[in-house]
Order: sequence, then structure tokens, then C-alpha cells
Amino acid sequence: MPFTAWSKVVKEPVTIKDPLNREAAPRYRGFHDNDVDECIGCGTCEAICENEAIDLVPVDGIETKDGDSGLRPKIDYGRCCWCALCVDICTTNSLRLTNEYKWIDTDPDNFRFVPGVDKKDWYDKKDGWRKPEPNYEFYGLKRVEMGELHPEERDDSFIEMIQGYSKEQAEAEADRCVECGICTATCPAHMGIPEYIKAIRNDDLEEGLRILYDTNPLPEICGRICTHKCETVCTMGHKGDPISIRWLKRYIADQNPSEKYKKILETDKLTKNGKKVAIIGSGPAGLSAAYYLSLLGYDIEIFEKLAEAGGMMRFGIPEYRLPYDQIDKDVNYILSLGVKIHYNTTIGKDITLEKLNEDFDAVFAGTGLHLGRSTRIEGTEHKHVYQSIELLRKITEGEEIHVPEKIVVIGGGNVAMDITRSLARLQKIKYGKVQVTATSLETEEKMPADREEVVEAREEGCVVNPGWSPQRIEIVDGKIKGLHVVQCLSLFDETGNFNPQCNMKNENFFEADMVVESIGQGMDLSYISEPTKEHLEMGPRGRIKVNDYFQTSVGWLFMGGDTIQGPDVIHGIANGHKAAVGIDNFLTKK
Amino acid sequence: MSEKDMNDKVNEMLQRSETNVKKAEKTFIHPEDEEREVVAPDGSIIKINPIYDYFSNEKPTEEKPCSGVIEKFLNWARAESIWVLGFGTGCGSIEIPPLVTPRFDMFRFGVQMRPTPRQSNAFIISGYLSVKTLKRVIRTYEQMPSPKYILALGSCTINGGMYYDSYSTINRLDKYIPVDVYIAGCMPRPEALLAGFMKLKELIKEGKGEKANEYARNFDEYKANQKKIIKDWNMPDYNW
Amino acid sequence: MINKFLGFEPDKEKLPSLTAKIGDDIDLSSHKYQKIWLGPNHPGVTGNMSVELWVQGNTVVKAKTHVGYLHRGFEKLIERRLFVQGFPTSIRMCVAEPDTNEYLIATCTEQLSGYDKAVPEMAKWLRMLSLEMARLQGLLRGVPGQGGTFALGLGVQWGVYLRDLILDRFEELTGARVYHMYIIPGGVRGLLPDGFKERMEDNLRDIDDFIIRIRRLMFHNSVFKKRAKGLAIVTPEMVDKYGIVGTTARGCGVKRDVRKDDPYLHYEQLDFDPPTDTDGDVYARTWVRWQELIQTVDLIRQIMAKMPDKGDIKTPMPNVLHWKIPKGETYVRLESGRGEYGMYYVTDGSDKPRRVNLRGPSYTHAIALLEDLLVGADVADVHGIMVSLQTCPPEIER
Amino acid sequence: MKELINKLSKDFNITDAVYQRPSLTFVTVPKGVAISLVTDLRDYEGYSHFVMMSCVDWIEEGKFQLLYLLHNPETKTDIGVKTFIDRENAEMASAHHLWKQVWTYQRELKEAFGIDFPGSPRVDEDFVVEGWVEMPHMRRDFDTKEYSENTYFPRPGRETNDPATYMRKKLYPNEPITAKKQDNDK
Amino acid sequence: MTIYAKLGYTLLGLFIVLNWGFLMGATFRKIGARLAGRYGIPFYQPWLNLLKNISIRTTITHGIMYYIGPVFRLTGGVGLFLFMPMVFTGSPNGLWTNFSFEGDLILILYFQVFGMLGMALGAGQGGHPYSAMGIARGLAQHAAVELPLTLAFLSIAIQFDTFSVYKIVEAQQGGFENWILFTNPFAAATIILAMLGAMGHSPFNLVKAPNEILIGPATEFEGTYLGFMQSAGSILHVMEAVLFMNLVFGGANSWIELIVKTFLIYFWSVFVGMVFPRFKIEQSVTWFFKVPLLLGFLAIIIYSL
Repeated sequence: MPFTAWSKVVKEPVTIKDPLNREAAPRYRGFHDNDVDECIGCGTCEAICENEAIDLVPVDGIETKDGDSGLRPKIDYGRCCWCALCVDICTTNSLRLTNEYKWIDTDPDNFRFVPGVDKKDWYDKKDGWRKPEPNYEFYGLKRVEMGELHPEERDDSFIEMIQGYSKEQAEAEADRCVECGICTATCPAHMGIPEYIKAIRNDDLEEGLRILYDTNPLPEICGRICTHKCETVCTMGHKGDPISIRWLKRYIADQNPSEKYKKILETDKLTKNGKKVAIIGSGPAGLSAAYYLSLLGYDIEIFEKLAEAGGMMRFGIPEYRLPYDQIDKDVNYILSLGVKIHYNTTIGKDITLEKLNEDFDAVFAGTGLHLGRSTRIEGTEHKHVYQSIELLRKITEGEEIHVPEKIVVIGGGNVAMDITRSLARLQKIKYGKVQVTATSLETEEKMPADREEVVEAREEGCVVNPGWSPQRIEIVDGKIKGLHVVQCLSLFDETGNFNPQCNMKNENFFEADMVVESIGQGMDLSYISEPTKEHLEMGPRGRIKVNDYFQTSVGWLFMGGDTIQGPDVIHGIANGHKAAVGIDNFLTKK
Repeated sequence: MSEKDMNDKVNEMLQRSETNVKKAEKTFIHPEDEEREVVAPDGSIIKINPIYDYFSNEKPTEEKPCSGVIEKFLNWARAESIWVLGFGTGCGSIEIPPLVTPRFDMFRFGVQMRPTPRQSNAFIISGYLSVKTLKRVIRTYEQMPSPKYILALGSCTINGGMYYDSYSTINRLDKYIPVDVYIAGCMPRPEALLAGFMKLKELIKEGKGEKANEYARNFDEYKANQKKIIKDWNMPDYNW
Repeated sequence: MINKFLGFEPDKEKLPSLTAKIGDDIDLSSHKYQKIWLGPNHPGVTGNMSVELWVQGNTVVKAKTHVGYLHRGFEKLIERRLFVQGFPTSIRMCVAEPDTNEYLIATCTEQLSGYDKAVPEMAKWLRMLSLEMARLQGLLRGVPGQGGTFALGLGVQWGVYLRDLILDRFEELTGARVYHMYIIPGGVRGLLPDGFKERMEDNLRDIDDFIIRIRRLMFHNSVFKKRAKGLAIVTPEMVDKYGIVGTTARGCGVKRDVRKDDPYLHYEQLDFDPPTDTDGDVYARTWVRWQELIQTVDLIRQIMAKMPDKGDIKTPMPNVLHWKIPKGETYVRLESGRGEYGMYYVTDGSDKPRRVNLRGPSYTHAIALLEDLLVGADVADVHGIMVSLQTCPPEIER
Repeated sequence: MKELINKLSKDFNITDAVYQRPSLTFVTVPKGVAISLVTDLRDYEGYSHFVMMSCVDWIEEGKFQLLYLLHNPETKTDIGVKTFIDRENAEMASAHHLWKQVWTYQRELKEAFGIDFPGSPRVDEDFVVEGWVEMPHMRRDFDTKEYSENTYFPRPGRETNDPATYMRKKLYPNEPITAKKQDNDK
Repeated sequence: MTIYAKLGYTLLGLFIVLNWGFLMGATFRKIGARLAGRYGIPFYQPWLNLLKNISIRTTITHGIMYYIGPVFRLTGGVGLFLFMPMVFTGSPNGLWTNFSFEGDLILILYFQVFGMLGMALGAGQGGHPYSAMGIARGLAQHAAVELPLTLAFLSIAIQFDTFSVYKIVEAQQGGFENWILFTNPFAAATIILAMLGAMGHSPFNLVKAPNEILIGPATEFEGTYLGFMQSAGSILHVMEAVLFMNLVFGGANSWIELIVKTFLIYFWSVFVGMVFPRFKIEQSVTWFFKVPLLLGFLAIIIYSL
């Protein structure tokens, strides 16, 4: 009987008494909130938004810096559909949706705001939509593992240990990139990183190579030994592993055969403009300058002190990291563009700088840091105390070096690791076992060397024992017995100057027959002769002052690379490129 | 009314209709909607222009509020008795049933649904409007008695929402009809809709619910915008 | 008899028959007929659509469905969106039961990209749960809604209240009331929150009570029977001729249920039998839907009992920003509350689909079938017939 | 499924068959054969349920792909009959006599793609859009975003920044960068 | 009592009836809401609605009959009131007997149709097809209701040998056993069933029929006219209830009794209306032509024998 429905009339109404203040579910997708300190303005939210509801706008109080674009998402509630894809894809997990849902306004232009910046009264709500957990990602967080030789395979030879990506691996790794482009600012050469990663995804490696050569003429080299500052700021690094940008670069370079380079890069015929530029040193800066200048039509002559091109890249980096044939590939391509190179020619000795000025329209000096620095502690005068840079060069040149059974390396940088691991290989070959100890002032966390370098050194049997300040080398009967160290507490004082503090009570002693110092390199500016030197303005710390385009106060002399910006291949390349632009400006204006 | 007067009036009306309207008519005009002469029952010949009538080219009159306390009192009554037109123009109308049913029960706030535009004061534009619906919405809006209020729901009415790139839906409602209250959300929850009604009440009580007069004042501008996108002005009889 | 005597029963022979050619012109100037419009602004149309009726007295002699008032061009818009961006757009294709759209677009992309086997077990059960909850909330509106068309508003009030409780559960599970945006390519977007099953069970108990009450209110109601019985009869012969699916087909004894015919997700693990009736009229369709209401409640209980407690909710997939699917095409269907609901999906190797085409049951029910069923019906019954065919305009025009 | 296709290909010129799922097959036939194949499937092979009709615009090849999707309620299998027609002056034989709802699809396709189906009832009537003067809206060369922006007044005042470009402006405005990026910036 | 005092009391009575109509309408909407499980409108909502309707600025016109429609409806309600004795005070010229006179039952029957006819004119000129459909249904159903109702009235008239409502009330005084409900059960049953149609609730609310024909005759009405119509509707509802109270349930001896009885009588139609769907017009008419008509004939036959 339908009349039974009337029994309901005595029941209490089920209406919500105060619907205006009703809290939504804890997972409700309401209005946006953004943790502006966490957010890095990568723009991934903008990219995923299917409604084009998100803009990236500059915000007061947030500076643009490495790893942070200084932009913050501004959301148009005239577009948003509250799908929360922006939250799910957020690379830093800074964006979220609160469970607030009431926003009434009479002016339609008001419905735009920058979450977290513009004052809204829902930021204190803790509930709301966050990225679901676990295993819910819109991209891979884990890096594609790079194949490398096992320690036992590699520790007695200098063959390359990193194997490089296969096509599938490279595409999978490239797939993780969200194309935000924040890395581009951090890369000293400002390479088009998202663009070439995209080329890998599209399997268009020729396009990739073109993008690489736009800003970097040494991709094979950089693809192996670049300090990859880009990877430190990679947005993917906030939640997972950063993209292996370096390996991807190497993948592009490796996959393109050198004989095709000219065709791909359309450098078959370069029109010459008749001007000549001399370049001192065939390191990264010199080669980069040479490449970009020759693209512009200049005749280039390189003067190289040593017998082979490559500078520090060849003589400072062991072969297992950077095989020489790969250096040759990059260098030969540059030389094939008509660049002349004079080996074994030392400026100042074989030819003077002034002479270069007379013969050429401009000179670019890309000389490296070839002088080792010494700790100057007691005992460093001993003949078996070596500079790492010198040893590395000798190893490259194939010279026989002294390899005793026990070695201590002072230094925690990449060069120290290079020499440590090179010596370990030599020991292994010679004795079948490894007894190399590397020590540094910096503690384990603060060691300037790349993390994987330290790990691999340990895998190969080296002892890395950081946090010690060397005191003196014990020499008994003219033979080195070992190195006395004390615990190092801090490196810098409050003002930021180098001023190590040690705990003298905590001593240690490393036994050794040989000590290698690897605490930095110095530059050799002896080739600059007096007449020129007089006109050179010097900057702080004994460096030569250059303008934005690496032009010294002399005008015709441009300098770049390690001597100006410290030891780093990618900086050298960037300097060379910029100097090339500067030289071009300088010469076309003249 | 004499024949001459009638003809004068018709001519005057025709002059007022704008030229671009006529252009649009040219392509989309049903034979029965054509401008033509008909014989009236008394034998006189009159010109009729059905499109002109459907189009409501006649400028609405601006109706002045009463003065002082009386208007305040009337505004209070208007605010406490809002009759909403039951015309679900978009997907937001799925949240209307919860409002008229036990869960949210908007009747207790003086908000009720009415089935015909003649008896409604408030019009909920529940989301996107396709051009086809916009035509009906405009006609409905013009049929509603003044003072009338528009509540616009969701992103779609503010800046196109999800359908910002659709060829069929408009992006900004305020270009075509004046809107009193916007409620953010896609779609807004019933609670937000109730809050919107509260805001509307507040506005009415403050005497700010005069958008109908604004429409009358800026009629030419609104009509020009409407004509830009609505090409086919044929309107079926008795269709709101 | 008395009807005939008083002349109230229209002489069907004098009216255009069902087999009449569509588009037969009716001469309005004969003053025998009147043209009236039902909608779009009319409380008696489902959603924003309109039916143009030619009536003779109270009897409809010709009907035309007009759609497009809700046209947003979804298929065009999805062609402009990445594969992962499709689901927020697609879900709005039918507001009455939105989850079905999500499921279709997710399954289409998964099938064409080869991830359909990789969808985690937990995600499959959660998909089923959300689909059945969507069916339940649709039926809670639809079954009493049939009474509502004949002005029995009370059931609608109860039903919409209970539907709101289900929407609360949806809100807890998915984060939204109506547009859940829960099923995405590769999985779902969240596990069950704590205490969900208990709260759901509470609601289901309320719904059990409602089911009994609605039976007394509607199916034991003489006036409702009088209105609904014998109205708009669909015969089994018409099923294939018109492409009738779902409850409308089951109402006339043709058992069509995608969950049984072409099992998807884990429906073969559930124990159910789609209800049927033989009369094929409005009453039979409503009765079938009422039985389906019972069945859906049972299915939700079964799903909650059988589903695992935890597990992965999404399979790892390529970066959504540049996910490309090789060239291919597929058609995926499911059983929505209204019947077979399918999607034809074509990809061309780029990161966006080439063509998406939705096949909603209303497309055939509300145009070809409705127009023919309305001929000879009473004006007062038009709304009832439309609702009994579960017309949902947005899935017609999309 | 395979047997059926083999059997059919004896009588009909089936140029391509794709077995998408065990229960779903797409076959391609020339334009002239399509309707007779569909009729054959309906009358003799039990594919009595007409699921849908659809069209895909392969603009690169200058073709429309028409699809008739049929379902067999007995064997629970689907078969999609595809045929390619020219994009220019697209025209196809009408199938409205086979099922009652087909004319609706044909009416929609006429409006959305501009494919004519001579003889199909009400094929020239408006379906979803009203007063449409542009090209048929589902064609690939119709740019809906551009149309929307030019027609529907998007709300002004929005501007966005590309993080990489913005950072370059802020941090290294004068450094040489990738040529590709420079193009994008313009 | 002077004619002026009489007029004064009549106007006061009208005021009470109007307000009671509003309050009763609101109460029943609240009861209906309660049945659905919600609170429903506030008790004072009808007054607000009236004020709101008066405050509407726009006036549209469809011609003179369009204006007159609501006035006719109001006149129907007021006319019904004017000739209806409200409270039985023992004297035909009592304070609340209004202008009741011999034979007012016939006039009341006429006034019942009067409002409907006025609406027909107004709605007809409104030009909306749904208005026309609504009023056509209304008239058809009204005719179907009037037939059994008139038979029952006639039966009562025969029973008490009078056409005066006052006398019929007077005859029922002295305890509920004298009510026509018990003295003439067939006529009472006819009236109680036909009443459902007269009150215009489901299943007989075909006139308004919201989801079939919008709101029927009132489709084109707005603002003040609508206010008029709704006020008239309220008065009519109370007056119908008072009529049936007077005819079947023994009239009222005080306003309190009137209020309680009209409330209960009105509740009957709500009681049925809330749980039944709406008939179609032919179903409705046939329904009235079946049981109520039969009962009406029986009532006549029994009392004319």
C-alpha cells in the first residue's frame, strides 16, 4: 500500500542542519594550495593542465636562481576542472588541493590567484587531495641503470668502464624528462637539454646532434666526464633520481658515426671570411672557440704545447673514464673543419704572443691549469712525492712511473679520485693487489668528488678515508714511511675564508711508500710576455680580468677556460663559445 | 489604431533593427519567419517581421527602484523568496536535485524552483552554454520579469572552463547577459550553491541586485555580442 | 470499455502507424494538429534537450527529438588532448553515470598501448566498485524518477537523498561528488579510505529499506500501474531493429547484458543474473530496474567482500607528458545503467588520439526509438516514456 | 572469427582484416561492397545488432574511414566493416533501410564530416549545431581552438612564462643558446 | 446588525480566511517535506511570496482577458466566501454567516466553476499552448467532479429540503451523530471522493501538472497577477474545505473548530495526494464517472424514494 509511506512523517528530517559550514571529505579536491618554498616553478603543472588553466608568473620575494625558476603557478578558476592532474604530476609535491570548496564572487576577473602567495583563507586546512600513495607516478622516478664493468673486470685495465645506454634504455631514460628546462640555466654552456632529450625520445638522433653542437662541440667528451651540474638541479631529483642527462648526451654522440657529422651538421662548406684567429691550447675552451669561430668563417690556428690535442681532457683524465679514441672523434671533427693545429709549440718559447698578434686578427688563450699545487707540509720535497696532474700526464703519455706497493693520495676531488684509481689499476697490474689510500680534508659528505667516483674507487679496492688534515710525511732513511694526519673539524671560518680547524689529539698515520698530492692546480701564465702583461688588468686571486666576452683589457687577447673559471670542461666549452662570439663582435666591429 | 499609424510603427521598428542582424537572417531564415505583408482581419495590410519579435530587439525598459524604505522592504521580500527557473543548461544542474531534496533542502532558505520563466527571478546558468542553448537562455532571460538575477556556476561561465577550446560553447557569460554571482567549482557542490544563494540574498538586500536594469542600459552592447555568435535566430514557437 | 464509450481511447488506426515513413509531413494549417515543444526549458525533459511534438488533441501524432543543446564537441576536444588528459574531459560526456566514460577511455588507451594486462588486481576491483556505485547512484535517481515523471515526487526525494549518501562515499573514495575522475589509464587514483566498507554497509542498509519502501510506493500503487502498464511497449522484434540495449531490452525479455555477454574486469567472478521481464512496457522496464537496484546492492556487497585489502593502484607507465600509442583502433564496451555503452578509439602513433567516438544507448533510444514510441502516446506520457528509455542527452550529442 | 573472414573473403573483396581481440575484428572492404557485406552479415551471419557507425578523418591520405560496427548476440562477437572514401565530395550509399537508427548516425556524419548519404531521411537537418557556417566541425583541418579564440572572447589578462626562457632572461640574457630554443622564443 | 457591520465582519472573515489559507498551505508543504525527510519552507513563506510577487516590476500583457483571468479567479474565491456561512452561531444573521441566503448552495456551485472559467479566459489569451492544455484539462476534470458533487448536493438538498447551506449546517447541530457523514453516508462518500478532485491534489492535479505542461494555466502569469492567483487559490482551498465541512462534517461552531476541521478535510486530499501519481485526463474523468457518480446516484435514489 502506498499509504505506508506516511510512516515517514514522524521521523526526524535527515537534512544537514548547517550545510554552509560542512566539511568536505578528507580526500576532496577543493581549492589549490602551494608550498612556495618547495615549489621550483618547473611548469610541469602547466604542461599537464588540459584546460590551460595554469600560468607561471613571477612572484615578489622569490628569486630566480639555479634550480628555481622564480616563477609560481597562477591558476585561473575560469578554466580549472579540479582534476588534480597538476597535483599528481607535481615534481616537488608542493602543490596540493585543500578540501575547501566555497568561493563566491561577483566579479569574474577575481577568479585567478597564485596559490600559496595570494592570501586565501583555506591554506590552513590540512585535509584535501594529495598525490595518491604508493606506486602512483606519472613518470619513472628511478633512473635507468647504466651498464658498467664489474670491479673485478675493470680494476686491472684502463678500458672504459661505463658501457653507455642502449636504444631502449636511452629512450626509457629520456622518457622521464618533463621538459621543464630548469637545467638549461644551470648548465654553464646552457645546452638545450630538454630539446636533445626530446630528440632522443623521437629517435631523431641527428636532430639531437645538431642541438648538441649548437652549444657544445665536444659531446663525446662531455657525455662522459662532464660535471653534470644540470643533474644537481634536475626537477626529477626532488622525488627520485635526476635524469642522467650526461649519459643521454653521450648516447646521442655515440650513435652518430663521425663520418656523418659534417652532413648532419651541415658544415660541408663553410664560407671563409678571411680573418684569422690564433688559439693557444687545444683544451675544451680552445677547441670550442675554434669550432664556433670556424663556423663563422674564420681561419683558425691552434698552438698546442703537447704532442696531442685535448689538453687536460687527454692528459688529466684517465683513459678508463674517457677513452682517447672518443677524444679523437670530437677533436678530429673540429680539425676537419679546416682548423690547423701546431703540436709541440709552446708560446713564449717557440713563438711569442706578440708575433701571434701580428700574424692574427685576434688571439684566444685557453690554457689550462697544468701546475700542481703542493700542500707544502714537511717532506713534500721528497722525490717520491708527486703531483697528481704530472702523474696523470705521464700515464697518458705512456711513460713508466714509480708504482710502489703502498700509496697515499692527498685530496678529495675528482682528480684525486682519478689518480687514486689509476694508481690502483697500475698496482693491480704490477702486484695483483691494491693498496692505495685517498684522504682529504673534507668529510665524506662534503667531498668535492662525484659520489659515484668515490663508490667506484672503493669497489676497486682503494681506501677512501676522508676528514683528515695532512701534517707531515715521515721519511726514514730517505724513504717515505707514511703520512701523519690529524682529524679535520672544519674547513672554513665564519667569514667563509679557507681556514681549517683541526683536532690535534685525534691523530692517524697512513703507511705509504709514495705520496701523491692532488689538492688543486695552478695556472702557468709564463707565456704572456712582459709587453702584454703590462697592459693586462688583473682581478682578485691573481686571475686575469676579462669582460663578459672573455676579452682581456688588451683587446686582441681573449682568455677563457680553466684559467678564468676554474677546472671544468663544460665551463671551458662555454667560455670558448662565448669568446668566439666576443671575438666575432670584436673583429666585425673593427 | 489607423492603418497609417500601424505602418509608421512597423517602419520605425524596422529601422531600429540593425543591419548585421539582417545579414545573419539572410542565410538562416525559415519561410514562415520572413518579413512580409499580411492581410489583417479588417482588410488592412500590415508588415510583420517575426524574427524581429523573436529576437526581442525591443529594448527593455529600465525600471526604477522605489524610494528608500519601501524599496528596502521589497528587497527584503525579494531576497527571502527567490524563485529559481528549472532550466538545467549544463552539467551543473545535476546538483540541483540534491538541493530540493532532503539532504540540502534549499526550501528552508526561501529558495524554490519554478517551471516557467515568467514566474522566476533567479536563473542558474549551470555551467557551459553551447551557442544553441545560449539562444534559448537569452530568450528566457528576456522573458523573466525584472528584477532578475543570474547565478553562474563553475569555471565554464567565467572563462570557458574545460571547454575553452570548444567550437560550440561560449567562454564568457558576462559578455551576453549580466551575471550577479559567480560560484567557483567544476561543478560547484550544493553547499557552494547554497552559499551562492546566501550571497545573492545579501546583494539583493543591499540593493545591488539591479542587473536587469544594467542589461536594459547596455542592451545594444549585449545584443551586438549575442549577434556575433548566434547566426540562426529562428526561434520555434513556445520554446524558451 | 468506458473509455471507448466516452471516446477517450484514441482510435489508433486513424493515426500514423509505427511503420510510417519518418518525415511524413503533417499539415498544421489544417487546424487538426497543433505543434508544441517539450523543452529545452521544460521540467518534463531529461536534461537539456527538446522534443517537438505534433499533437491531435492529447495524442502525439509525430515527434522529433532535437539535441545539441549540450553539445561541447568532446570528440573533437579529446583529439586535442594527451592520452592522460582525456579522462577529465571524457567523464563529462554523461553526467548521470560519469564513471563509465572514465573506464572506457582508460581501457581503450590501455588496450591499444598493451597495458591492459598490467592493470593491477586492486585497481580492477576498485574500478568495479566505482562502476557499480555509479550504477547504484544512477538507479537511485532513475527508479523513483520513473514515478516522478507521473508526479509521484516522494520516491524521488528519498532516492536522491540516498544517492547523496553514495556520493558521499564517492567523495571519500575519489575526491569528488559527481565528476570523480578516478579511473585513469593504468589504474585508479586511490585506495579505499579507512572505515569505508562499514560506512558503505550502513548506506546499503538504508538503501535496502528504501527498496522495500519504493516497492510499496510505486509497484503496489494502482495509479502508477494504471499509468505505466501498457505504455510504450517495446517488443522483442524491435530490439535488433532499433539497436535496443540494456534494461530496455531486458524489459521485453531479451537478455542483453555486457557484464555477462562480454565480461570485463572481474565480473565473471561475481554471482549475478541480470533480471528480465516480458511485457516491454514502462512498468516492466521500471520493474527490471528496481530488481537491478537490488542486484547492484548485492554486487557492491560481493565486491567489497571479494576485493583484496591492499595492492598497487596503478601500473608504472611511460611519462604521461609524452606518452605515445602506436597506430590502432579498438571498440570497448561496458554495461552502464542504461545499457551497452561503448567507445570506438583510434590512435595514429602520435601522443593524442585520432578519433574518439562514444556509443551511448540514448543515441538510439532517444532518437529513433523515442520518436516512434511517442506516436500515439498521450502528451502527459511523453516525459514518462523518455525517462523509461533513460534518455541522457549529453551522450547523444557529446 | 578467422573462418568467418575466410568464408566472407571468397565472396567479398576483403582487403584487410585486423584481429584486435578474439571477439573483435576489423575488416576493410572497398566502398561499393560495404553495404552488401553489412547486409550479408546482418541477414546470414547473425550480426543483427548494429552497434555504431563512425568516421575517421585520415586527412594525410585524403580519405574518410567509415566504420559499421556489428554485434552478433549469439556468438558475442563484433565485426567492424571499414571502408575508405574520398575526402573530396564525400558520399556514401545510405544504410538507413537496414536498421532504424542508422539514419541518425548518417545525419550526424553529414553534419560533422560533410559526408553525404543520398536518400537517408532528414540527412540535411541540423543535428547538434545550429546556424553553423564553418566547415564541418569534426574534420581534422577545422581548428577548434583557433575558432573558439576568435569567436568567444576569452577573458583577457593572462600571460605565462616558459621557465627556461624566463630564467635565461633573468640569469643569462646574453649567453649563446641552442638555435632551436631561440626559434621557440620568437 | 447594520449592513456596514456585516460588511466589516465579512471583510475580517475574508482576511482570516486568506491568512489561514496561506498558513495551511505552508503547513501542508511542511508536512509533505517531512514525509520526504526534510524541513521544507518556513511557515511565513507564502506571505513573503505574495510580497515578492507584488514587488515584481515588469508587467507584460497579452490583452484584456489576460488581466481579467486572475480577477475572475479571485472573484470566484471571494464569491464562494461571500455566500458561505463560516461559523454557526445559531442565527442566520450571525456574525460570520456572511451573505448566506436561501439557495446559496446553487450559487456556490456556480462560483466553483466561475474561477475556473475566468482562468480559462485568461490562460486562453495568454496564448501559451500549455496554458490552453491545462485549462482544457481543468474544465474537463471539473465537469467530471461537478457531476457526482452536484448529485451529492442534490441528495443533501432533498434530505433537508433546502438549498441553504446555513440550514444544512443547522440541521447537523447537536452532536456528530447528526452529521451528514452519518445521516447520508452515500452523499458523504460521494463528496469525500469528489473532494479529491476539487482540491486539485495528486492524482487529480492535472491542471498544473508541473512536469507535463509546465504549470498549466498560470504559465504566462507573473508578478502581481500571480500573487492574485495564489491568494485566490488559498482562499479557494479554504472555502472548498469550509463547504465540505458545512455539508458533511457538521459545520463549525467557532473559528477554532473551523480551522481544525478545514485542516483535517484538507489533510485528506494531501494524504492521498502525497503517495499517488497523477492520472491522465481520461483516467481521471473515468474515475469520477465510476465510483463517485455511482454513489451520487445511489444517494439521490435513496433520498428521493
